[in-house]
Amino acid sequence: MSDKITKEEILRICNVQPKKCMKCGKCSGTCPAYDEMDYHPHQFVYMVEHGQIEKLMASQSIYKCLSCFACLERCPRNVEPAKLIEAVRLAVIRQQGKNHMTENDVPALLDEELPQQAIVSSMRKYKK
Amino acid sequence: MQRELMERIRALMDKGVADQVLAWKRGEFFYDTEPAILTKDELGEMVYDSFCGPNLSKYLIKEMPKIENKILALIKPCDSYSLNQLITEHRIDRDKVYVIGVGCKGKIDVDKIRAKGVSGITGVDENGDKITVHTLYGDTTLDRKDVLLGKCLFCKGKEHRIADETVGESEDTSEGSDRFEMVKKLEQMTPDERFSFWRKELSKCIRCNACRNVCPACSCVKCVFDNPNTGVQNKAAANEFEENLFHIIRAYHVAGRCTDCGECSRVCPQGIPLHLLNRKFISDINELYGTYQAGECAGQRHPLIDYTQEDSEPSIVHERGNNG
Amino acid sequence: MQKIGVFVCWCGSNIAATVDVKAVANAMRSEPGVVYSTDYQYMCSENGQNLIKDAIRDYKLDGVVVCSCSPRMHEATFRKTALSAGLNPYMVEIANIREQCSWIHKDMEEGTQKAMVLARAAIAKVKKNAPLTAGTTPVTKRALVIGGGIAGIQTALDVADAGYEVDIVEKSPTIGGRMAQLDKTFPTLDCSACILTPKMVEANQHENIHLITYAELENVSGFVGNFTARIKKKARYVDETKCTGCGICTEKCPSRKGLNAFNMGLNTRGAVYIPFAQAIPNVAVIDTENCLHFKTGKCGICQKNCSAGAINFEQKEEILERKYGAIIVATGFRPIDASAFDEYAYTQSKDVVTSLELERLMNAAGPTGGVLLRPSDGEHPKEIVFIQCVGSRCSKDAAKGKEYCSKICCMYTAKHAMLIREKYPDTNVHVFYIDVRTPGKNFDEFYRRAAEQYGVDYIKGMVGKVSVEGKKLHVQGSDLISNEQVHIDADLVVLATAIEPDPTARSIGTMLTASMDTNDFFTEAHPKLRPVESPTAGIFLSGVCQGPKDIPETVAQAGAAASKVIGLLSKKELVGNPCVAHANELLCNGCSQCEKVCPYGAITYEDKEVRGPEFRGTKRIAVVNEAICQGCGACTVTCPSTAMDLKGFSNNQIMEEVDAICR
Amino acid sequence: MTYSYFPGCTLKNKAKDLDRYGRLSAAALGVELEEIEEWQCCGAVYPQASDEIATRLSSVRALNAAKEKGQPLLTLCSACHHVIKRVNHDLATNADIRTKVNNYLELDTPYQGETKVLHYLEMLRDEVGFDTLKKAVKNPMKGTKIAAYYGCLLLRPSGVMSFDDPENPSIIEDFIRAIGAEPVIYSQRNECCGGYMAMEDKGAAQDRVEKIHDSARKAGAELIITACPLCMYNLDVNGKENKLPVKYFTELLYRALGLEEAKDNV
Amino acid sequence: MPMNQEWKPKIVAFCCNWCSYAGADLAGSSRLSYPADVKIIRIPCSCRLNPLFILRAFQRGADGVILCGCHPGDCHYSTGNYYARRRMTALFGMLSYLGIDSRRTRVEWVSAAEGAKFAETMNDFAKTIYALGENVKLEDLRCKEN
Repeated sequence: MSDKITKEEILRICNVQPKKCMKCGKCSGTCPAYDEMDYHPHQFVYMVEHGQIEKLMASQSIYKCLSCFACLERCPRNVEPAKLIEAVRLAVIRQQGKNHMTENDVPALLDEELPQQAIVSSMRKYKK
Repeated sequence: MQRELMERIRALMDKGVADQVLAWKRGEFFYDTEPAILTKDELGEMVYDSFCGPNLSKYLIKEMPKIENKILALIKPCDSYSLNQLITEHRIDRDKVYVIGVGCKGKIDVDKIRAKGVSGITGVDENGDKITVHTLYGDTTLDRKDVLLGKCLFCKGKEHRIADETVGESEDTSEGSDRFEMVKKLEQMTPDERFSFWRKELSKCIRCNACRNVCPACSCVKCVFDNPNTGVQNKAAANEFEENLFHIIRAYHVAGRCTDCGECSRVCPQGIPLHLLNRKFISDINELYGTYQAGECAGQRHPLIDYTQEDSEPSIVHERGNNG
Repeated sequence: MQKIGVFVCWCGSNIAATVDVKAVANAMRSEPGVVYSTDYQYMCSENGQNLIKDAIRDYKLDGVVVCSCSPRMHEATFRKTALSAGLNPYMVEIANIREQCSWIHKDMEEGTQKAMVLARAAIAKVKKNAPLTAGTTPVTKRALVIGGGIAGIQTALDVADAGYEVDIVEKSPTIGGRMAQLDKTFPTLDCSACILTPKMVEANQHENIHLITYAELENVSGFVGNFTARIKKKARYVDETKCTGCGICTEKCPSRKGLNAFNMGLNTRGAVYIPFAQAIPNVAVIDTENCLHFKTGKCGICQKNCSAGAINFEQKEEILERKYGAIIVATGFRPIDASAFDEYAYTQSKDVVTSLELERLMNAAGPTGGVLLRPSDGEHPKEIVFIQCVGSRCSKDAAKGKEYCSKICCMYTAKHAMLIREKYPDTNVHVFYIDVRTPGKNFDEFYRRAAEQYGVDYIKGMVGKVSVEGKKLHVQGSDLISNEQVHIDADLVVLATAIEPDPTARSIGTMLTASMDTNDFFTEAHPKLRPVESPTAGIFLSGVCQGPKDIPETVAQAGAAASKVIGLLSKKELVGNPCVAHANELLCNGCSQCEKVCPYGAITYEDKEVRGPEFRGTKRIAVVNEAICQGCGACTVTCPSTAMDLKGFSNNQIMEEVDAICR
Repeated sequence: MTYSYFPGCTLKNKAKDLDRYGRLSAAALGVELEEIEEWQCCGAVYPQASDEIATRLSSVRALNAAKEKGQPLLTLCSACHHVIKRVNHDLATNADIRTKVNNYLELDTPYQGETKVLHYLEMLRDEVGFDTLKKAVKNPMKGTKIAAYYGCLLLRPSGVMSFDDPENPSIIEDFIRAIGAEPVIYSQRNECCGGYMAMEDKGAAQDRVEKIHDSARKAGAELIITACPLCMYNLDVNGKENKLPVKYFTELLYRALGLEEAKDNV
Repeated sequence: MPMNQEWKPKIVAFCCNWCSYAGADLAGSSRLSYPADVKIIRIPCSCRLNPLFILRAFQRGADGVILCGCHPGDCHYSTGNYYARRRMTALFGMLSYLGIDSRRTRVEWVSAAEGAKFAETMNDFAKTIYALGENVKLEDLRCKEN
């Protein structure tokens, strides 16, 4: 990573205020992808606030979030952790050569029934 | 009409209904009329013709403490609104006035005749829609509607809103005009344009107080502008507060009470369209709080001393207004 | 020429840190009319006040300007200072250079400049001040308490013991309120009913207390010392004077559809019912929505069975109109509706209950006779999960919930957990919490006992979702300490729902013109120094209507409110506010516009002989009743001739302030 | 009532059934669906980042097309509905996004979120009415126990979607009742199926799908219905042997309305 | 409008004693800052605000005038703010008609508990006035042209 991504950059992308968090953990309590994640939703909020962006960018969690918005819906303080996770993911894939998935990866993952939606969304989520 | 009216007044006086009448009498020129309190003996001085523009209602206030029996008052349809408003405000005791609603088909503005290049006027004869102006240099015929007073073009209708009896026929001379047209035009200007419009108009003012003196709503026992203790009047008079803001304060003081009788503009020697200030208030009140006509009947509560819980917020001014 | 003295307070460093107080005092010295100007560390101290007194005497001051904290703090103090030095107290003006200057500005130059402008405005105003003398009004020696819970009862008892008559208006058929519904109280675990009912009885039997139950406040007019309240007493359809409370009607009633509100709707009751065994008054009431007589015109079984002849289907509501010197608000609270938090499945399973419902499930007089059973199938729950902060501590922009901490939940949950573990040692209890807040005497010890001695499993984290899976409630939450998602198959889930002011509070606040915050809690006159008074004179606050509180705090506040009420009622007469409207009879047109906007009906008209330069003779003029006028000033603005003016806030005074600020 | 209909990419391809049954049923119910001309794929995921403008444009084009016709925009695919509804909300409430999008699109009149976005189910509920639908049903599915699967996209975030109660929805259950079947309430109906992981991490998706089938089956369901092609795929392909059958709700609607027989009779 | 570097606006805030004046005190004790250009005049109720005071302020060179009162329904005197609301609406309409930009006049309802709202309101109003720059002098209305 040539240019260090700052906390400010992440917050600019997603327009979230992690300071509103009261550290109740409800986001992680509700997350359906919790077990697949190395850093959990509440940790994203904490770590962004504390500038630990690099760890998060290197984390697999950003590809495990299902964008199901359960954390965002149920957060009592409207912190919107899902947006933070997406912002970190974007910060990664916006960098040169950091696509998580490209068109070339798709055929191997295809099966007969896979709907377009799945392919399109993967490109949108994981590629610059 | 004048004779019929005079006979009726005399008959009422003979019956003892009243012993004086508030009417018009001739001024210096034939087209000048002025308010007058006349006894039976003085009735001969009374006139009633197309130059009887002045609104007489206000002159009753001064008479109230003096009247023991009743006074007759000649009230045109438009003046009846002012009379009602003054009754609402307890300035005129209804029981002391016998109101004769006099018919009106619009009054003539001599300045408009002059503006048509007619000079040396010695008299006017009316004939339906036309008038014949006699001058030192011969006669000229004009359309009556072209020389009506500005306020008659926005006539409120031929009904008397208050009268014990009526004499003569009336006509609505408004011809469907929109009295808020000019207000709307001003509202559409930019703030700077409006500012210079008013600056130009109001800078003509010579502070002669004619508008205040004629206004039926301006009838305070003592006007704030004459009262050094109010803080409105300022010790150093020239260019000071009451001078600068005279017309605005006056307009605010009569807001909600102004019947839009148009007298202020009629009497202004400088031709300032003062009624446009009053009409702005009326137009806003109508739009925000529902149509309201001051003086439509006695005993009304005007919108600025009333409220509803759902009233719009003052920010509506900005939301609706044009700020360039 | 007037002689004005200016006194600039440092307020320690509160003002002096951002305002150059010496510069302000020096600058004011050269203002026209100022003959003395000085600064001092604490003007409100005795030395400071003496400084003012000495200056008034030495310089024969006829006006005083104190540049200090808000007039809401010390205006009264400095007025008294002036009075004791022989100056009319209303010749004092305060320039607020602390709250509205030094505390909000950081730059010394900026703060100093602004302080000077504010001081000049106060000087300009004080020059137009006139000595004022307050009128007096008598005090009605009777108090009204709104709400018959523990707060209202305690206030009423204390006021009544001091010898004043008190009426309690209670909207439900009995007094007792929320405390009557509780099983045990923390941290002592006394039985709630055992300590409350003696007080209920005492209130009922007190010669100075009059209970008006099943009644609502309709309207309040008047002002401190002289309120008039209209109270609507709803029809019970049972004659209170005849009913003996035997309860036969309640047993015979064939309708069983009404939900038992006392048991939080967990069971049903008859259409004619007595809310609970110790209800006061112990009189039945008919719920017309479920009564067969009212629905079909038939039935009447209760009437036939009432040997006292107390059932009266024809009873009508009654309107009482009474006068009071003071009003105490004790409207209390209710738990918020938990259905908004349906991720916890409150509407989806009977076995998800609120804490108040749990109180009833554990209470001997409750629907299960005090045995803890699942509402769905009546089985003993073996795994119980408590979820804290449900609807409390939510952010303003969140879709639901309250911003405040409800304060009592941590402690009652510890109580519940402890009682359950004691009674049913084979039941596991888990508590999901964000923080455990236990400030209070013996509170933390109590919570630690729950965790250490009773083995309650406290999990730091929140529950994300409760799923109904067959007979089990699957609880999925996070444990922030172990950084794991935890899954518990529970039999019962208890929600520590936030509390909110009773929904009637808002309309009562409007009736009393007592200010409320955005959560509908009543605002106190000063958060620290006047916590039991509303800013509206004569209105006092007791209990949770002012903010979340536990029972001891409520009782303490109830007593404090009572002592304030006693202080008011014991006065022979009240010194009024001299800042009232006054009509100049020479200028008045008698137009009646002012009368129309007066909220108190303080303006009347009379025909009066006046002799002025403009008018001599008899004239209709406005007259202000100074005892009724509260000094809002609405009339002054409607008056086109400025005949109507407000003392203390006159046209001239405010104009001078405007001029000084815009100079 | 005529709607501007946005089918979306999947409905033209793998989810043809969802589309076809939806159109035929709408026609039978007297609802006209006018397919938006030259619609472009909505992008399948809502761009949560506030600085993503380009990914919002195709939605705005569709929304503006509906606005120009003065019609509400109707969607059938949950993902399209989610994306278009949220982008519409952005255009109505976020001045920054609105300005940037409009600067880019250079429309005759700027688009400011005027179009009403409705899901097919909302159309059934609010325009047709479930009572009317019930009367139109020719083949009531008596006795069939059906589990509604909402997933995430229709419900959340509820503040923007305002589709139904996010924690205890009822619209699909009401639909199930209207076609004469019996709805089954189960806890996982509004929990994510992990569809977005279906390509990359089958294992993770399978765990969740399993949980959903389990929960529905234990509650007594015989069938799961959904409005989302991705959920459909995931629930079906990633389910284990004892999985429940999964159908699009439109297919059931089509059959209940008796359109199958009608076709056969022609 | 020429913007002078040194120019500081004159902003007059009329505050009801029962709500917004206390709200301003709360803003102060919470140390929530707003520009020093805002000067507060205490009035017993928003209904005490005579339009003459506002005209006077503008004539004396004020750049903005704001009235803060109790929220509708919460007036200490029951109805005062309802009358104030109508009066100010009428007056602001007239001032705008005369060419005073309507952003220079404002009414906000701020309770005693809303210290933060008070500070926010004043910051926002001051920002608006700074953006508008120096006001026209209402006194020019009667001065001869030039």
